Amino acid sequence: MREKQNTLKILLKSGLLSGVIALSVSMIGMVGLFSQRDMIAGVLTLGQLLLFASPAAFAYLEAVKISKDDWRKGLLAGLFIGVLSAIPLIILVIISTLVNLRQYFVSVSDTLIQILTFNQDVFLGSILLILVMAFVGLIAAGMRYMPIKYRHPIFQGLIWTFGVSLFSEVLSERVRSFFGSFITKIMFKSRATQPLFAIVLFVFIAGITYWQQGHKSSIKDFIDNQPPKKKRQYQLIFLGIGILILIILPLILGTYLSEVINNVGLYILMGLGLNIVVGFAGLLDLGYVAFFAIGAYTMAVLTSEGALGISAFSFWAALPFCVAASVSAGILLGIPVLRMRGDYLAIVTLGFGEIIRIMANSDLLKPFIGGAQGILQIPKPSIGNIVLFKPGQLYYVILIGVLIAAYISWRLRDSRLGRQWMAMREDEDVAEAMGINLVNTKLLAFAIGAGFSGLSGAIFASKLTSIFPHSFNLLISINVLSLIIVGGLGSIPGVVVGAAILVGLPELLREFKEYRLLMYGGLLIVMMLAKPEGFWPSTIQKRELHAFQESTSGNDT
Amino acid sequence: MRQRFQDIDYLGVVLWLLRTGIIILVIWGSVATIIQNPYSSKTWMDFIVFGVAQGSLYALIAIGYTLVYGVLFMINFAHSEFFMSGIFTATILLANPMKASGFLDSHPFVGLGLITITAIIVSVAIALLTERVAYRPLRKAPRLVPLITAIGASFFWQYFFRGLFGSEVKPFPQIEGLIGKIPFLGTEILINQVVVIVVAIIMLIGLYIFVMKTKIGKSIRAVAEDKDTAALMGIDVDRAISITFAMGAAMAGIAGVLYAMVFRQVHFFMGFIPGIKAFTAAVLGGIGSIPGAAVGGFFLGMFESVGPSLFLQGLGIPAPHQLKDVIAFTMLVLVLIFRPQGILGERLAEKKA
Amino acid sequence: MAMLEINDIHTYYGNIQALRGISLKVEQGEIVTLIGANGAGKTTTLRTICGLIKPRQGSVYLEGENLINYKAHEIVYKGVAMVPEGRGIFAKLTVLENLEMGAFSRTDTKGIQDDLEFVYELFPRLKERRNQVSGTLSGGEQQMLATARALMARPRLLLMDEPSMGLAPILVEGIFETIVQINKEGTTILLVEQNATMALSVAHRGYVLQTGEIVLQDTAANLKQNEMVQKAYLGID
Amino acid sequence: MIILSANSVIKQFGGLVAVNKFTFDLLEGQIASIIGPNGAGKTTFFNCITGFYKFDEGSIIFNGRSLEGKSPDLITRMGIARTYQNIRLFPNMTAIENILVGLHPRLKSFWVEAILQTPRVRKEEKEAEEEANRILDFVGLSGLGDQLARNLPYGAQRRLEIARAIASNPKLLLLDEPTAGMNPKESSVMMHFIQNLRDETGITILLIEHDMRVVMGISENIAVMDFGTKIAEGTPTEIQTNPRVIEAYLGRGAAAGFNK
Amino acid sequence: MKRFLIPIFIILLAGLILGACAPKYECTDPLGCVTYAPGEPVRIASALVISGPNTDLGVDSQHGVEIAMQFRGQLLGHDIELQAEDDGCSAEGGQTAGQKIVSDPTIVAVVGTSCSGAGVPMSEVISEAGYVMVSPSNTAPSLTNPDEAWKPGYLRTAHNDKVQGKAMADFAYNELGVRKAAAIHDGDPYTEGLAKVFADSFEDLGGEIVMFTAVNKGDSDMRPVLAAVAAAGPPEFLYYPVFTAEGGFLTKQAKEVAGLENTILAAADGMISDAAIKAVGDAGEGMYFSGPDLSFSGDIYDKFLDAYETNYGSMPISVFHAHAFDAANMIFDCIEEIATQDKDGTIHIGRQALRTCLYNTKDFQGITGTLTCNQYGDCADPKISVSQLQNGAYVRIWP
Repeated sequence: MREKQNTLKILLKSGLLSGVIALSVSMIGMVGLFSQRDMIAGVLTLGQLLLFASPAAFAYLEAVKISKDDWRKGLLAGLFIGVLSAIPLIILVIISTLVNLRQYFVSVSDTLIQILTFNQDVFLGSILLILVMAFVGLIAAGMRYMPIKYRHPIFQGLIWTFGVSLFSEVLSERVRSFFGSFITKIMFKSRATQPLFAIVLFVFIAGITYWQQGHKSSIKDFIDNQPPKKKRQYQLIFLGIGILILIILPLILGTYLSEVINNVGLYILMGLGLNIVVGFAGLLDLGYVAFFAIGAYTMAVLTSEGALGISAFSFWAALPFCVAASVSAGILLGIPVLRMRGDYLAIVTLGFGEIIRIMANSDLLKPFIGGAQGILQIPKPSIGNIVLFKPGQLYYVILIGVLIAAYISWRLRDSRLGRQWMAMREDEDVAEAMGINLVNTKLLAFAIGAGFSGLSGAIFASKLTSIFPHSFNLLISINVLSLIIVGGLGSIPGVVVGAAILVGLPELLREFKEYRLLMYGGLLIVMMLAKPEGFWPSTIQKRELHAFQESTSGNDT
Repeated sequence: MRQRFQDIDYLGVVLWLLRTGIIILVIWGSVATIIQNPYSSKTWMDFIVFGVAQGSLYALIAIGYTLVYGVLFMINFAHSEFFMSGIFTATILLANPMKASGFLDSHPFVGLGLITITAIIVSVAIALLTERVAYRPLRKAPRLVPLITAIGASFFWQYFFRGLFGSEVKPFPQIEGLIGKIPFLGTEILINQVVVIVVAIIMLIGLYIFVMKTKIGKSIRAVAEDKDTAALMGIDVDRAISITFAMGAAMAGIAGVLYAMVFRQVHFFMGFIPGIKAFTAAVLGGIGSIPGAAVGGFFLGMFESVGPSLFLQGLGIPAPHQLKDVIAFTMLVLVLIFRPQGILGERLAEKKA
Repeated sequence: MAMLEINDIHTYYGNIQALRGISLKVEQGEIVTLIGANGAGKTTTLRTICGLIKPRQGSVYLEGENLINYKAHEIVYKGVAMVPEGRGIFAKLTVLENLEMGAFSRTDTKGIQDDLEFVYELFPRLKERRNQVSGTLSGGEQQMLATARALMARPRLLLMDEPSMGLAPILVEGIFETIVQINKEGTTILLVEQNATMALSVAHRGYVLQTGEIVLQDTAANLKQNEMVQKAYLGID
Repeated sequence: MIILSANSVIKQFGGLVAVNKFTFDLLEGQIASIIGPNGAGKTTFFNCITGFYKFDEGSIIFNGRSLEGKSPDLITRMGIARTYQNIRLFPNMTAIENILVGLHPRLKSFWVEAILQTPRVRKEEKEAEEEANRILDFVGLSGLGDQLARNLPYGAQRRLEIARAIASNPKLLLLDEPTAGMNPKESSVMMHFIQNLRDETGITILLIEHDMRVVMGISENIAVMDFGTKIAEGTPTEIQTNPRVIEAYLGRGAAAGFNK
Repeated sequence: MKRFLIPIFIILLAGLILGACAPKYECTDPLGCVTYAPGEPVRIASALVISGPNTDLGVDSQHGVEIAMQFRGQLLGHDIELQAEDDGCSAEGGQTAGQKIVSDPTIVAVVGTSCSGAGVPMSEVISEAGYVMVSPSNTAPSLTNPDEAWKPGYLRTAHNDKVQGKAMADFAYNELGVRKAAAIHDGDPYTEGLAKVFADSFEDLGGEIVMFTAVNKGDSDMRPVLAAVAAAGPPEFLYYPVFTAEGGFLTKQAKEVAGLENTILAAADGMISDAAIKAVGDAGEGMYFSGPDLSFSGDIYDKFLDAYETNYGSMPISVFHAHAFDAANMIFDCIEEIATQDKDGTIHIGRQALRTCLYNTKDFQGITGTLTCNQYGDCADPKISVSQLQNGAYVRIWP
């Protein structure tokens, strides 16, 4: 720190910042909408949680900066931040009584004002708001002065309780199917947790966490301490358990969650492919959806029983053609872009993706692939006489696809070709001077990547039984790219983690509706700031990040 | 034998075929169109004017991409949202209330000035905030990381403004004095298109002079080349980068006003497509180069406007205008095959070893 | 008061410690040279002084003012200029623009003009090529430009990092002549050089760095006679 | 026997003639140097040999085959390897991985085999690893195989770059300022290393170098370039006394100082 | 990781023990039954587009369902609960929403989807699981064509596109007397289908389609395509059944392109909304809009509008709120008709019985007209009207 900064100034800044965030959350309508959504029935709504999140977070963070012994100062800071956070909201409330703000800001409705003033008049409501915010700030700051022994269990308990409440819709469905509606009613009410259940859950989790602190030894330590031979045995056992879980997963998850897992699986498949192109070979591809589309359309044309389909092929017979079509497209795209670098490549591939989508949607190709009306009546895959109709059945097709793709990725990464890609990614010119044929190496990356995507697209078409051009928009490319980076570029398990976070999570949070993409965007930023290397980074990504830290560490004194 | 096969430049052959193929198609289509002669020369002139007007918008937005790319070597995906945020806010908070109160009709140019200033302020504020929060902490991170935060920021701002002002298409009032047409080279062009073209050209030239001649402009160029050395000259690198973002965003803000003037409606999603087009234009012209962005923008506008009618109509393709983006992107590929660095970009290829 | 005084600097790259407690002093009007093997920490020392890297521990005083809390661009305003390793010219800017950037921290138009004349006098080649894009200059000219650019800040303390690196022998002599001349004009110089022979022939005093520590310090004349220095850095067996 | 023969090579950038009718022959097993002021076209000539630049006129014959129009990877596989003026390792790969990339032209396995993990692939990979370690030992970096290239000390990076270059089993090795940034002691170690390398492997070596002690110490033939043209060629002694060279490049003081 | 696993395990275990005493029922319906114990609400689902660019369409319909529930109050002594899902207006969105719905055995029927593209895969899921769905706004012909996408269990209260396109052609040819027309679509399946049907019908009537072309969603500069249209004819009549954003651009710019000054402009129900009136501004004055007959009348509709205004603070934006209201009521009627009730108030609803009942709907008095379903689920009373924008308001002028 340069000079000793005025603490008050900092607090003022973060207090107001917190207030502005709370104000923004309110003004864009999140508070209003989510106040209809109970977290704990009758006690806490999601809207309230959102409103209080920013003062709580800021109060806690500011308190962390203040020394541990100075707890009075810390609590005061929390209080101060809480009060400051309320001020922008109160200004909003006062203005809204004078002007009809709703004609400008659609979300500043009467409901919102009522929420902010706790259904009281402006004066009383404002005072209440200040008090509540101050209380929230105080408690949050107070958390910091609690010994970690207690703080940790409380955090765990809160995370679990809020988590269960947030996902209560999906969870209650599962609970119902396993244990019947009686239990469900005890635990959940509509889409919220029952207050009693929330308390029990909190106490339970906090208790377990507290108890666990005394018993640090984990399974991993236990295995590590075994002699090598036994260690191998245990590893095999765990591998076996893992495979078993993968096999019975649809039974545990039920229809809807299997459907979600299937969607995640298709993205994993695409992610594995793009991971080869971007993660291994370092070729930034923003038009990756094109190959997905080509795989899907090939499947559709070959198998559809409708007017446009050839219909002579079964799903399995068509599959190789789909992959082959995508691979050829990958090579065809690869050739003109071979000499382009970095961002030139990015925009050209983006263009390619758009070209494919527009062509699919165009009147020009309508006689062949249906134009805007898409292709219908694509049969689902079948084995013998069993049509794999249910998500829980299709799951296995996707699982096998993912496993094969992951295996190929893994083998290639550690092979001579993998080294070629890595070298090319590090320094294209030098790689060429090492005798690496850039043309072949790049085309192979494009082709294999496209192949996985085509496979994914083929399954997608068959799963959906009908495809339309607008399913193949730029957003998919962006999504796949984001997920491999969030998971950790170049990392195979990272693709799975990334897909789970960026595809699975939003799917489960469907009820956030139009705020889904806002939160998605915010999440991308936060995740990249917090974990620029991704959630499960590959070795090389760790190394690169290490270089990044080395180069920046100088400035963070 | 193997040796001999290796000696053949397959790649060259394929690229040659591709180039030739596209060029033959273009020429064939154009000749066929010209023979069919479906349009009068006036219509062709119209196409060109439409293309130039649209192109100047692309150029103004492309400046932002190119400036930021020149300095940080990152694709600022959120730039399209800088474009949207300014005019969207100004329309809701200023233009429509002013229209309703009659102020805009009585003082059209004062009103337009206020709208422009508001749009610029909001665009710049959003840009600076984005830079500070989402890009600055990651300046030395691997390159794809800020790309992802930029995508995140783009989504965030889109839906933030949607939440703030709603998802409806909002009208932008017609400005008195900018209605009507004036004769030009045998055709008539809309006054607002003239304004767009003139303003865009003035802004582009002004910006170019600013960057090339002023001390701040030169310091930005210095930062673009080498941040550490620039700091050793006494240049505040963070500030220079902020200024770069602010300049780009200001251009986007102005582009937003021009867009609204011409198309007279705004929407939270309005930035997306112009953003992608402008980015394409920036690359087409040679990313990092200001004149390149301008040239790329005008070229792209022309391709989109003239292309479908000239190249495709003669080939008997149904609904050719649906394929204008195909033309735009194909042209991009074609240009980049000939000149991998874009029309006015610096030669990267020879620098490599 | 010494022009520059560094006390017990510890600098890290990530977790790798590059400097382990460097202390040195440069008096007003001196040429002081730092010599040492590759990776000894010479460049790191210079980068720490001019603020490009912040040390974990230690202080840097410029005429009694602690520089540690200033950012690199602020330190320039205190009168420190650097000629970076590998010259670091702005290749796309013209020679004149490069020089203008050197004077970025100054606002006295008249003074800048005078100094421009001065550096043109020092390096007539630059005057001939002032409107040429500097990337097209030859290596020697680029080194001239980098030096001239640093002078444009009218620094009280000039840090030079390997000015002779990668230059043809014929140019090396010229560079060192210039260094002496600049010093005569009143600029204090801290010089990092591989070419210890030349460096010690122009410097007043010198420090020898080894793996982040100063192992030897003396007057240049004495260092030239030092057996270890002769063996390790002067190539005399 | 002449292994590399450049004949009137011309390379232009726009209006600038970087290499102007440069003619130069290199004997097999020789250590030769190209010296000259900065910007004289030395590195450009290297880039012409290795295929990064397509030269405009003239011819370069290597081992009886023309290099004209060949791509860099092909030229490497024909037996020319190089290092760079400012070290260009793969910084985020380990030393061993760097050498394994260098070994690339000598490996045969096809990527499909890698997926299937055929015995051939396994055997080849194992041998490659052994060979890489052998090369690492040879250049004196034993035990540093798992270090990231970026974290190696400067001198070790230079050596690793040479190790990576010789991994492809080249007949001709081009070294671009291998002692740049080294002090006299380090330079002389590097000089002996280069000499050793040639003596043990018989590789022909062509250097670009500014350190006259090194150049004069190990070169058997020296070409001097200025403004893209060859102004002199000969043994070290001839070069040192050549007035044109002294005027254009060495300078009087320096010329007198080498023989200390 | 382990920290998370242990609590999950314990919770599951506790649940298993507690849940051992779940009750069982008997049912003879081939597709199974839904049973609601006393006090349990009857659950229906909606799968409409409530996010993304077409939000207005779906939210409006969802409100229609909600008002239907409000009017009905209770079904056989049970409350009605709505599970609102989002079809995302896309095939994958429809499939996922469908799977989510069928994973909940307490849901008896579905109102949805908004978009035809979502309806195709969703109808498949719903059909396979034995549920039943009634769409308020799917208009694609393929959905009720058994040779194409129709699946048992799919019905709709919306009109088939064939009807609207034909009606518009009829209006243009016979009513306005134009002989040269052009049509523009934006690549949306709905738009494309409608434009195509219009063009075909217009030609069948003897008119000339001078140009059938398309723009892209998200385009703003429509002048080139309009200039091309002008040069091709210029047509007397220009039909572009697109949505608000593109429609706004087309309308305003058509007035600025030489040659189209006198062309009659027309759009479809995608542009019948307040936002669209604002978007087209003065340029839209006098243009025509085809759409389902908006002149719903009767007490119910007045009550409906009152409730709508009270509940949501505005009038409905798009037209399909009424179709959704009717769809929900059809379902409610059938439930009341076929459900069997135990003495304690428990009701059982046979899924096949419910389907059969819905397909047999005859002369159902809804606010969109008198609905009679055919065997493939087309229930709409196909009344299409054309309105004109006069002084910033839609005025019905035909028939």
